[in-house]
Amino acid sequence: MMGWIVFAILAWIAGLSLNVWLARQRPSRGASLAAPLVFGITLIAVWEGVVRGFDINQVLLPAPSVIAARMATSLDILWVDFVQTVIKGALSGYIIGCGAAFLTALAIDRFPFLQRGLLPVGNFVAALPIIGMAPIMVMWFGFGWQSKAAIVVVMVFFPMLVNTVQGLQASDAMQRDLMRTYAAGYWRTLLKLRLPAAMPFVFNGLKIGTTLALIGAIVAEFFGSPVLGMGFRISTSVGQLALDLVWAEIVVAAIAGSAFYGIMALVEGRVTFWHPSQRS
Amino acid sequence: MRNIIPVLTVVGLLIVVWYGAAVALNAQWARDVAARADKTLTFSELVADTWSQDKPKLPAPHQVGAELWETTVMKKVTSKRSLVYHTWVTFSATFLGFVMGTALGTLLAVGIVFNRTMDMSVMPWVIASQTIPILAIAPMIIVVLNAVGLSGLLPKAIISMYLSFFPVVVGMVKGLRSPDQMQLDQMRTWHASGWQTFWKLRLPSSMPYFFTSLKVGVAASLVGAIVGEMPTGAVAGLGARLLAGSYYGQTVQIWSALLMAAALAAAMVGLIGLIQRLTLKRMGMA
Amino acid sequence: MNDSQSVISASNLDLTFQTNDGPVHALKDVNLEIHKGDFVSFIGPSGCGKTTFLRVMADLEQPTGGQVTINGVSPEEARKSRAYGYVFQAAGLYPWRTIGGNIRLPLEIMGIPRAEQAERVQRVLELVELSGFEKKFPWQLSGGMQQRASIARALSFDADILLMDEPFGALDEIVRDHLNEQLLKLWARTEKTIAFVTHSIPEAVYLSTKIVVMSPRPGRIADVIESPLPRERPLEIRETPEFLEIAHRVREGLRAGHGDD
Amino acid sequence: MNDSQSVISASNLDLTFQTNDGPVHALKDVNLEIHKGDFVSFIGPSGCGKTTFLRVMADLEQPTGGQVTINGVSPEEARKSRAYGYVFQAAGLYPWRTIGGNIRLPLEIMGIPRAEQAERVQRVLELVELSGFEKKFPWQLSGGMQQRASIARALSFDADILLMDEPFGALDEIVRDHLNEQLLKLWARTEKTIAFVTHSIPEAVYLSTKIVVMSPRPGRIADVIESPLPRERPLEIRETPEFLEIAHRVREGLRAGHGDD
Amino acid sequence: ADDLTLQLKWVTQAQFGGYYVAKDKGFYEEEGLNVTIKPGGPDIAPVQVLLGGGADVMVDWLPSALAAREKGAPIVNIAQPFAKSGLMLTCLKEHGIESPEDFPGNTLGTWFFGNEIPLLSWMGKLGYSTDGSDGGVTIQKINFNVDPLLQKQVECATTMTYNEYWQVIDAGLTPEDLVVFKYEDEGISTLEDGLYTTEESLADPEMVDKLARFVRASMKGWKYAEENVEEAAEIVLENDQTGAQTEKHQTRMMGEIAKLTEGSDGRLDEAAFDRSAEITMEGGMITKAPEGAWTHNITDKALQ
Ligand SMILES: Nc1ncnc2c1ncn2[C@@H]1O[C@H](COP(=O)(O)OP(=O)(O)OP(=O)(O)O)[C@@H](O)[C@H]1O
Ligand SMILES: Nc1ncnc2c1ncn2[C@@H]1O[C@H](COP(=O)(O)OP(=O)(O)OP(=O)(O)O)[C@@H](O)[C@H]1O
Ligand SMILES: Cc1ncc(C[n+]2csc(CCO)c2C)c(N)n1
Ligand SMILES: [Mg+2]
Ligand SMILES: [Mg+2]
Repeated sequence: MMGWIVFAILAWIAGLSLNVWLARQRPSRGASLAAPLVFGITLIAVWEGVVRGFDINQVLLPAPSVIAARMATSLDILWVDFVQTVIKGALSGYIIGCGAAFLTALAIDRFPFLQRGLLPVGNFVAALPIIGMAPIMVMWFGFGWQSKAAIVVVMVFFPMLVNTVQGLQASDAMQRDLMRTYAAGYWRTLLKLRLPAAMPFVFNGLKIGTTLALIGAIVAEFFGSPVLGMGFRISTSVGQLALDLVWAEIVVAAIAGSAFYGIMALVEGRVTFWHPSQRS
Repeated sequence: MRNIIPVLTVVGLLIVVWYGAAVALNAQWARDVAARADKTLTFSELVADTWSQDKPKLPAPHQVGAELWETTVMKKVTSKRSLVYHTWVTFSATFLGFVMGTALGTLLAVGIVFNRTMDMSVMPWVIASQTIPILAIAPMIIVVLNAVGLSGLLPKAIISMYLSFFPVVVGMVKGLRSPDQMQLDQMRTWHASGWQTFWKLRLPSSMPYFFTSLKVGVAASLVGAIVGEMPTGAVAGLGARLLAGSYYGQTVQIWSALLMAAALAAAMVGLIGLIQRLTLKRMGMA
Repeated sequence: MNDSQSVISASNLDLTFQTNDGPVHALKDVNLEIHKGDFVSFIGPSGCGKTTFLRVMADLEQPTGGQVTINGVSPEEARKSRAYGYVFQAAGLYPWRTIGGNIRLPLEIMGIPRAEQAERVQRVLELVELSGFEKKFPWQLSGGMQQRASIARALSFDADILLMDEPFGALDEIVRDHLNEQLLKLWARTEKTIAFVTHSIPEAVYLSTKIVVMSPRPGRIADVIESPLPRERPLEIRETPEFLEIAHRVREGLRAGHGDD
Repeated sequence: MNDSQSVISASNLDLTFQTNDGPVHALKDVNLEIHKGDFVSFIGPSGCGKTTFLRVMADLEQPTGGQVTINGVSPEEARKSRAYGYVFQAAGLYPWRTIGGNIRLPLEIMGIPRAEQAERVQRVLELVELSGFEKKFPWQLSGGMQQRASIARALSFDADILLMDEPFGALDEIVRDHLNEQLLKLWARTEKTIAFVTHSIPEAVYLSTKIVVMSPRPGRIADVIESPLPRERPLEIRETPEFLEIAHRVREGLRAGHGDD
Repeated sequence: ADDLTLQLKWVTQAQFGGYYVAKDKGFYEEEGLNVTIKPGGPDIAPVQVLLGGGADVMVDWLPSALAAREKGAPIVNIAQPFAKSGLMLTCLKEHGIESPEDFPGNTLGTWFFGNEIPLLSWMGKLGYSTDGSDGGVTIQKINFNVDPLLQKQVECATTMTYNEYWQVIDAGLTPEDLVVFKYEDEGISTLEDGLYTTEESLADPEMVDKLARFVRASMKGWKYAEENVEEAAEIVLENDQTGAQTEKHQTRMMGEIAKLTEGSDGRLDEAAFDRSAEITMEGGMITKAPEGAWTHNITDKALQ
């Protein structure tokens, strides 16, 4: 017992110092990949040590080794759940939701009437809590992935909208004056100046949306789903106290979410290379 | 105030659509009931029925309105049947969680911007943390906190914090990195400490990002508080109302709780917007 | 001068900014006629309203009194018909575009064919001596180079009127002389009308057919000097007595403006 | 000149920027000694590395070869001991602070007592003729006024070394003359060491004890001219033959730099 | 007084009337107990609360308790106030379902979390596949309400005799419109609301004593509730903090609940236990027959 606790403490110290050392090295692709990995491994080691050291019941918190074992034996389940929830539910909802929010932001930006009318109401509608929305969406769109996508649309809509609207106001006065001198119309100004200038904000929205989409799709499944999907599996497994499977699904969700976020961050780096936050 | 007319127009439009949708969604039930009684409905009877069902798929605006009136104005605010009381319960958890989330998010962002170790190792895990469906672990969080003697407001607020700190981290990391090179160089020439650079340059330039994050964060906070209200035994708060409504098929009750929650969120977002305008104006940035 | 057609005309122009601590009277009772083919320099102490005046002509600022017409129409219509090119006091390049991309920007907006765009970009880059920097991003250029890129951008689309706000402020004398010559050539060749803000008295005298001396608080026109110099101007003209005399008069005007400060 | 103690010394300085389309050699083999109390002007075509050189002295850019010492220590240590004040080529005022607030900024950072802050702000505002604008925000000021505010900011904390990157670029001749005089007085009174980038040949000659002419691609020192002019310099000195001769030499150096371009 | 915390399986409603009555009527107090009742909900796994130290006793259904035990949670049934099961399958007559023969081709909605197990083993007995293939049925997970049935997303749905069934009725359907299959009648019933605690508690004599007093007072509460349905419902309403319950519904529920607790003195019926365990095993929720999952220790003491 004590052994495991000591192990946890040692793992913590070792991981931390390794990372401090890594951070002092010359910046490189390797180091920036290694650091989170080291951090994660440290976290997992500490978790294992604590669970074993304090003899925490499986039913409360399974050890990482148990979760890993479960993942290895349940790959097929994890895969079908992944397809159902992430590909069908989250991704489609994300695309529709971000797209709709983007277009709405443009509309709001274009017509001051909407800015004053739609934005407050839009804020209001978007603030409808997912927990309340989910059962209703299931009622309207059925048990399939469509209702999940609908929830995701609602969830990603607001952050995307707020960020895009803010971003569209981000160009500075002189840059806009320049466009005026070219008698550039609304659309050209939008295309050539305001959209590029808005990109840092837009990507903020897109990045926040990635994780929201995933949570949204999973949580929505709690409120109605066919007999598969990550949310379905998690909620039923909690009921059966199969916590190892619950955590296996969570691990998949975390990996999928991080990858999704990472991809958006990568695209962001490409698109907004000129922004000070990307240059330093 | 010049917003009134546009807002009213949009709201008016929305209500019209809503009434229409109520007819469409509730019609089947009305027809079934009629069929069982061997009747056929005229169109006006159908419409009248769809707007007055007990357990409609989509309650009509006036039904929700009546319920809201009933549960806010007509009840003592301290009564358990008053929606004002439940809104207050949810609001206090939301607010506390939001404050904690903003603080945590800002602190993390500061750490990430100032410390390479944190930047490299923590950020990916902050992201991963957000992909964990809280609804799945919220009960565990509550149980664990209960075990160490924390109950009541705090567990809910912690879940609320868990959701709200993320938008703040993402926005603030970007915001704190938004000063341009020359501004940073200036600080260097004065040999400003990291703290001074933060306080006098990074923080002010991050303000537009900060407020945008707050708006998203407060909405997330509310979701967190509502989620947190469910595993605490669904005793009080808008989340409990939503749940209870759902378990007894009280759509009208669900919708009034839902609208109340949205109103709460909108009010908080609006308030932040107001503070934003005042602050940026004082800072000469708006 | 040679052509009495009025291109820019301002009458009783007034402009007051409202600020947090009271109004600022930036332009007061400004009257001016600029004819087709004129090269008009504006000179005056910092803060006297030169930029503001240019911005009014460009429909970037609304006068609070009086009026301006450009080619007989309002500044707004003139702007919409793309009657002028504007060089801002700061470079104002878009950071997400390369130098080439920045110069191409107005061409794209005005719908000029792609092949011609490339050719024009090359030409103006050469004019401002920036060939070879086409693919660099603004933040990779020195201050002066950025300023030149912004001049190139304004020249690229060949407007009849050029409004230039201290375009050569950040340039060394040699480049400046060179660009002065180039600008004069361009002007002579194309009969453009140019409104040009500068702080350099020799530059103003060397370039202009008309020099407007302004004085501050409230900003107004202190003196308008018609230059008797010929249109053909070698650099050496700057040593002639006529030149020095005009320069002297401008300097006096300026000093007077500063005096009542 | 009058004091052989070396304040800034550069030996075999080299600096290459890596950009998306190949390296840019901004400084090559630069050697220079600046003594205590020197007033050194840097002049050269745009893009020749003047700003880069100043930035290296200020520890804002790391040389890729050779080395610089300031007061015998590394630029980093000098920076940390707040040995210099730096005026950037662009004004770079913080938009959320008033002019007064901007000038107060370094004072706050250096922990100077509040009462003294106010007093100093007043003094430097007067020096650059901006009294009365203390409460305005930067965007409410003209370009030249912003530039002056930024000079005031660098002067406010009285460093022994001043690094000034084209501080007077956006100013008209009269203000410029005035500020030139003020700067000379300040320099004479306080024995500061000043490194000064300018594009104006007369300005360089009028102000400096030493003029460094640079030439571009790669940026290097083409000529170093020790001025024989006395330290006491009325404005009229600009008409003396000695003055004109030095100016001529500088112009030749510049032209040569441009020639091999 | 000794403190004791009870974790319910569901929200405050007449289903737990006995406990609220015992508390309200001072039965616990009489036994020298200070009892806290924590309502549950869909997201609460009472087992976790119990093991996490948040409660001393919990209410749970046997299948889920057995599953938890097999997963390593050392929980033991100490009393069984509910003698009968209230679970049933309710179908709309208009879909033409009259007997189990009519199931194939239809969608049966059931709650999960272990509640699907009896249904699955029933379908197994009937020889129907449950994956929607020809000749079989489709099993659809539904939430704890009857909306899917009313909105015809499913043809049949699980309901409790005391709750969801009445919601269907309240929605405007009459008993004639419905067909119900009580699990109790189909021989697939499992034991519902029982009281559970940890092996650790049972090893502590002091705790055992407390638990015995608790069960005694609780059973007294249940018997009182059976006899005073309206008063009990009133007490439940007073304890409902959501303010969402209605008197009509709770009174009706209390009446139905009384039918389920009737005849139980709290002692677990071994035969019923074995049958429940078998059904749970057939459904695949546990893999081997449970051992030590119940004790008569507490009820023996309580009933002395
Ligand atoms: N951050 C950078 N990245 C890449 N190249 C740069 C960068 N900064 C400057 N350069 C290049 O280095 C060279 C020298 O630039 P520098 O700014 O020192 O010129 P300068 O002499 O100050 O010119 P000016 O008088 O126009 O301000 C230029 O060719 C410029 O393109
Ligand atoms: N947006 C604004 N709001 C308030 N005041 C302004 C604004 N723009 C300019 N001013 C004020 O108007 C006056 C004239 O400014 P303007 O920019 O036209 O001067 P300028 O002649 O171009 O000076 P410089 O040579 O320094 O660029 C100044 O006193 C300035 O403070
Ligand atoms: C986790 C979980 N939640 C609910 C039930 C079933 N259940 C018990 S009481 C009740 C309410 C009936 O009105 C319901 C639905 C369960 N078995 N497991
Ligand atoms: Mg100006
Ligand atoms: Mg420079």
